Amino acid sequence: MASRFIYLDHAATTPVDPRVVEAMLPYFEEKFGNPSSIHRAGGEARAAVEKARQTVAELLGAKPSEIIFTSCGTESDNLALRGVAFALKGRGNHIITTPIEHHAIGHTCEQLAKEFGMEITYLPVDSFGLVDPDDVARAITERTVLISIMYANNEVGTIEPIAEIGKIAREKGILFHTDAVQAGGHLPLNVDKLHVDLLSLSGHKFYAPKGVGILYVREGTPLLPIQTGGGQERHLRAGTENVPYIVGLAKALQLAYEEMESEVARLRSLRDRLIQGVLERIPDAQLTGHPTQRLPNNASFVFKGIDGEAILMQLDLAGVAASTGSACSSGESTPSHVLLAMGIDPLLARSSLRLTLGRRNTSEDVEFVLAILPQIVEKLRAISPAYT
Amino acid sequence: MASRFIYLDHAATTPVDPRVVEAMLPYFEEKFGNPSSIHRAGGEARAAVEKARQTVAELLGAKPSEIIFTSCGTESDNLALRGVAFALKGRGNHIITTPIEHHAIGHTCEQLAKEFGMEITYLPVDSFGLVDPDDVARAITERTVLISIMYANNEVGTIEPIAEIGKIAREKGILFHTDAVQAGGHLPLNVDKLHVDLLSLSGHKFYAPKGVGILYVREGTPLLPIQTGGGQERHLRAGTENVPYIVGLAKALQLAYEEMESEVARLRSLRDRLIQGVLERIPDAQLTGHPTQRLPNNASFVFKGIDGEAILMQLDLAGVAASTGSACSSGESTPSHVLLAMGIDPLLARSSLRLTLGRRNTSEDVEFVLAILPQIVEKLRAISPAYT
Amino acid sequence: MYSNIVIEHFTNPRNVGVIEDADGYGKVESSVCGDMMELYIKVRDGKIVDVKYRTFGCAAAIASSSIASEMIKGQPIEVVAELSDEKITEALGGLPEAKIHCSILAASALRAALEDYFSKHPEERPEDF
Amino acid sequence: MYSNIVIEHFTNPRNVGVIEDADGYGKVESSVCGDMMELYIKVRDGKIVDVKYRTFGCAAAIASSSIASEMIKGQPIEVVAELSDEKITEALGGLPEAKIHCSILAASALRAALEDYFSKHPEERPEDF
Ligand SMILES: Cc1ncc(COP(=O)(O)O)c(C=O)c1O
Ligand SMILES: Cc1ncc(COP(=O)(O)O)c(C=O)c1O
Repeated sequence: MASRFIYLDHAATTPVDPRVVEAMLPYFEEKFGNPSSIHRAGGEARAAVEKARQTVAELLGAKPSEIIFTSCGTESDNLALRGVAFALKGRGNHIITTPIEHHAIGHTCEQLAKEFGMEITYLPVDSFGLVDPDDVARAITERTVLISIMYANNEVGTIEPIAEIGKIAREKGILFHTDAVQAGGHLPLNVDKLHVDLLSLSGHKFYAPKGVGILYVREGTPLLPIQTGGGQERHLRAGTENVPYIVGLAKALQLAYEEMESEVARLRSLRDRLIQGVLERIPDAQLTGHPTQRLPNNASFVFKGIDGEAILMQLDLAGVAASTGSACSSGESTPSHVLLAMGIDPLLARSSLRLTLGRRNTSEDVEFVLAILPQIVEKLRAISPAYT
Repeated sequence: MASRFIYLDHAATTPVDPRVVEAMLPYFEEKFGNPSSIHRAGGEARAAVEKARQTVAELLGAKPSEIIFTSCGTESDNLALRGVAFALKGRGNHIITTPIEHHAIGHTCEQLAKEFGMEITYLPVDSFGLVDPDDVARAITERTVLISIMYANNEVGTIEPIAEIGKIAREKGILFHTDAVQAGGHLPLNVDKLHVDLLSLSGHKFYAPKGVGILYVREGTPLLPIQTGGGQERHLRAGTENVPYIVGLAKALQLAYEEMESEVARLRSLRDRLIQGVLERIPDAQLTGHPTQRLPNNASFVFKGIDGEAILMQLDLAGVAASTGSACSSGESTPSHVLLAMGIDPLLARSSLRLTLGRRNTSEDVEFVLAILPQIVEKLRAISPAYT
Repeated sequence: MYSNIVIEHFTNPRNVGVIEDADGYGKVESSVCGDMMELYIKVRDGKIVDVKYRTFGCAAAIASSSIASEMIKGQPIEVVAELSDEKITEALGGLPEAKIHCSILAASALRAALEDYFSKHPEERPEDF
Repeated sequence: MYSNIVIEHFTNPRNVGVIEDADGYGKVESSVCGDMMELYIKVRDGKIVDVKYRTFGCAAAIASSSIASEMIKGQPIEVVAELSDEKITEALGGLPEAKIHCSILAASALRAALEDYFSKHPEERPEDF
């Protein structure tokens, strides 16, 4: 086994930043109170949670009361969709979304349709994975209660025109949610500039731990809680608050904002070198997603005639951690729903590889991948009956 | 402010055990992979999660595939109730529960009734808070899909006859859930001996962090997932796994089991001393809950004529952290639904105080409380028009 | 959760007790939470010369009655008649939202005691009371 | 996720290639995932004297075909005709459940190649094939 370890799967998850770990540590053994307790140990925990909420609110340009802490991006997405669908079931039953959403949206829409009578419109996307805002406008009906369109795609990195769509939604008076999980730490998240009513984030995509998320809920947005119990999170998300992770999440988001400008520039240049190198050195390689309107850290490809998982395994053996697309569907053998929606042939879609850069990556990492990937692809193609 | 700190609110939450923190730490910065990723960093995280699942399963006498990790006790309760109610909505719409459940059950039942057409039967409890198994049998109708009765009450500590109720449920072929959140670490949890189909636990009640829970789901139990997305937790609970907390939870449960016998004996003797001392030294003090069939760490009282929160604040100023009942309803001014259901007069119910012991407590702590509590009660009664 | 002023008044409530031969007496109960307060005043030459109370309630309720008692003691009755719950809350350095009703309770108890007094001394009732 | 044997065969697949003048040829495609495998055999005196294949698929698919090629090379054809996907999986030291279909694919490719051979040499077909 290689002792080298080059992690190029930051879209799947990121390591927790040491500064975030440090911020969390006091809240395990020492300041361990339950924020709902009214004694001082509780008050201390409550103060930490509310300070974190304040920090997050400022970064998003929101009010503290509009920030709901959840247990992950998936929960945020579920709360947005189910919460609005159930709250407005008297008014309508139609949701507009896209076929390239994360399963946290896609499978939730499917269940809402199958079990709860919702009707879902999946807007088309072009070959880059882009949604046309005009299609959004056209899809709205009298029974539409929610539009949910992701900010940036987790597989191919394409960035959607959220602000434009948000304006349309606002004009038509339809609630608008965006799954901004992949945008967190990479793109500006001002909720007013984006014209969103609901926005999901997940800590572990920007160097906070797995298991904590945010749902921004604009004041006045009708939302039926989907996890009921104690009155936490303004009765919208019951359950004793995960104080350490909430503190860590706020710290991580703050760090991401402080470092965003320089880090995005650095990642973008590594990404461009990676893309350019791959396309130059590997025949029949094709970039997936938009060439420029894409996440600064995402380089994703298809390599005709071979299997993405086989490439990934070879990279892994060489000490490089990559993905075929999304982590959740790793191990699934069906081709990516995202690539299919973009019009990519199913066989070609099976050859996908996603490399997503992060804070610890250097240009040496990129050069190493560029040195080994061509051979890996060549070798696999040599044994493939599907490459001709 | 007192520099003394005696924490007597372990039913609200516990500090994380240092051994648990140590077990979790490697999974933040170092072994940070997403368990769904198929490269080695992912495999390492997957192995940690599955090892934790194995540990928990063994302790509960369950199969690993029957253990679902959740984000808290509240989520476990919600998944059990909503999951069964939605999965069996074609078969029936009736749930049997008690009026002394935690809000995670109570408010969920209320929402299921109000928004989703469920019918709820609340069984009576006696003056100790005990449910009569015969009442359970009598309440079952053709449309009953689930019985949910807590293992031990969080306010007064009364332990319900779960195994007996479980037998009845089994005989009648009705699914049986128990909220065992307060039992975790204190009572045996063998799911076969308890005859339960679903069982909820929450890490932060037994020295794991806040924000991680377990739902045991017996094989074959119909359950519609309420948080959909990636295929995690056998498609029953989507969302990237909180690897550090899952590892910590398993560690904490294991430690609790290893130390249960001696620790329960120790707590019980501290508790009995506390109860005896309070009843001896304070006039018109009354124990709430069952005198013997109660959690080993729970001592709860009502003190005629004064307000529980005022007692709590006085204790807090003296460096003792206590509660009026449940943490979630602290700050609520309505009297406890648990005490009311036990037939306690609303005014008397307002004077409740809950002291819950834990690992760090000593007999000195108990003596200190016994030294100051009588004066506090006396002083508050002196200024109260309601004590005569 | 509570300001230092609240904590201080809660720990050392001023003017606790009853006045056997009070000139005015008021007793109120909160419908919100069952809090109970009774307040006694002694009036001499248009001034509150003594005040006592007893309170059943949380720290905020006790502190509200204590600070209210201090705010009225020695004051002319027309001034006292204008004491609002907002002023009590303010004097306490604020209260948590869920506890605002405690200062309202104190203001109501005072109002009830004044009402009792004015009913016996209608000539002293301020125009807008 | 994968056993060391899988990794080893995936890293160094044996017998890769095509046999231009093969005695038997089989090509199969998985309906589960689109995996594709083609397999060539050369038979002399009732024995598999040479085998080659090409595989489009994941690590498990490649390793399955590689180990299958080793398991049949040099073996009497009646023995080879009995090679099941279970035996391939076993020889690989097991496969993740989601990847069991890969060993099935390899077994199917072999079966198709044998079928092709037996159709040209019906006298060699074992009774139960
Ligand atoms: C776009 C998108 N949405 C939602 C999620 C789900 O977030 P989480 O893993 O925190 O549940 C992810 C990542 O897994 C994602 O990439
Ligand atoms: C009996 C009971 N059920 C459920 C819960 C909720 O657990 P959590 O705080 O992890 O959401 C608690 C504690 O808060 C409890 O005591």
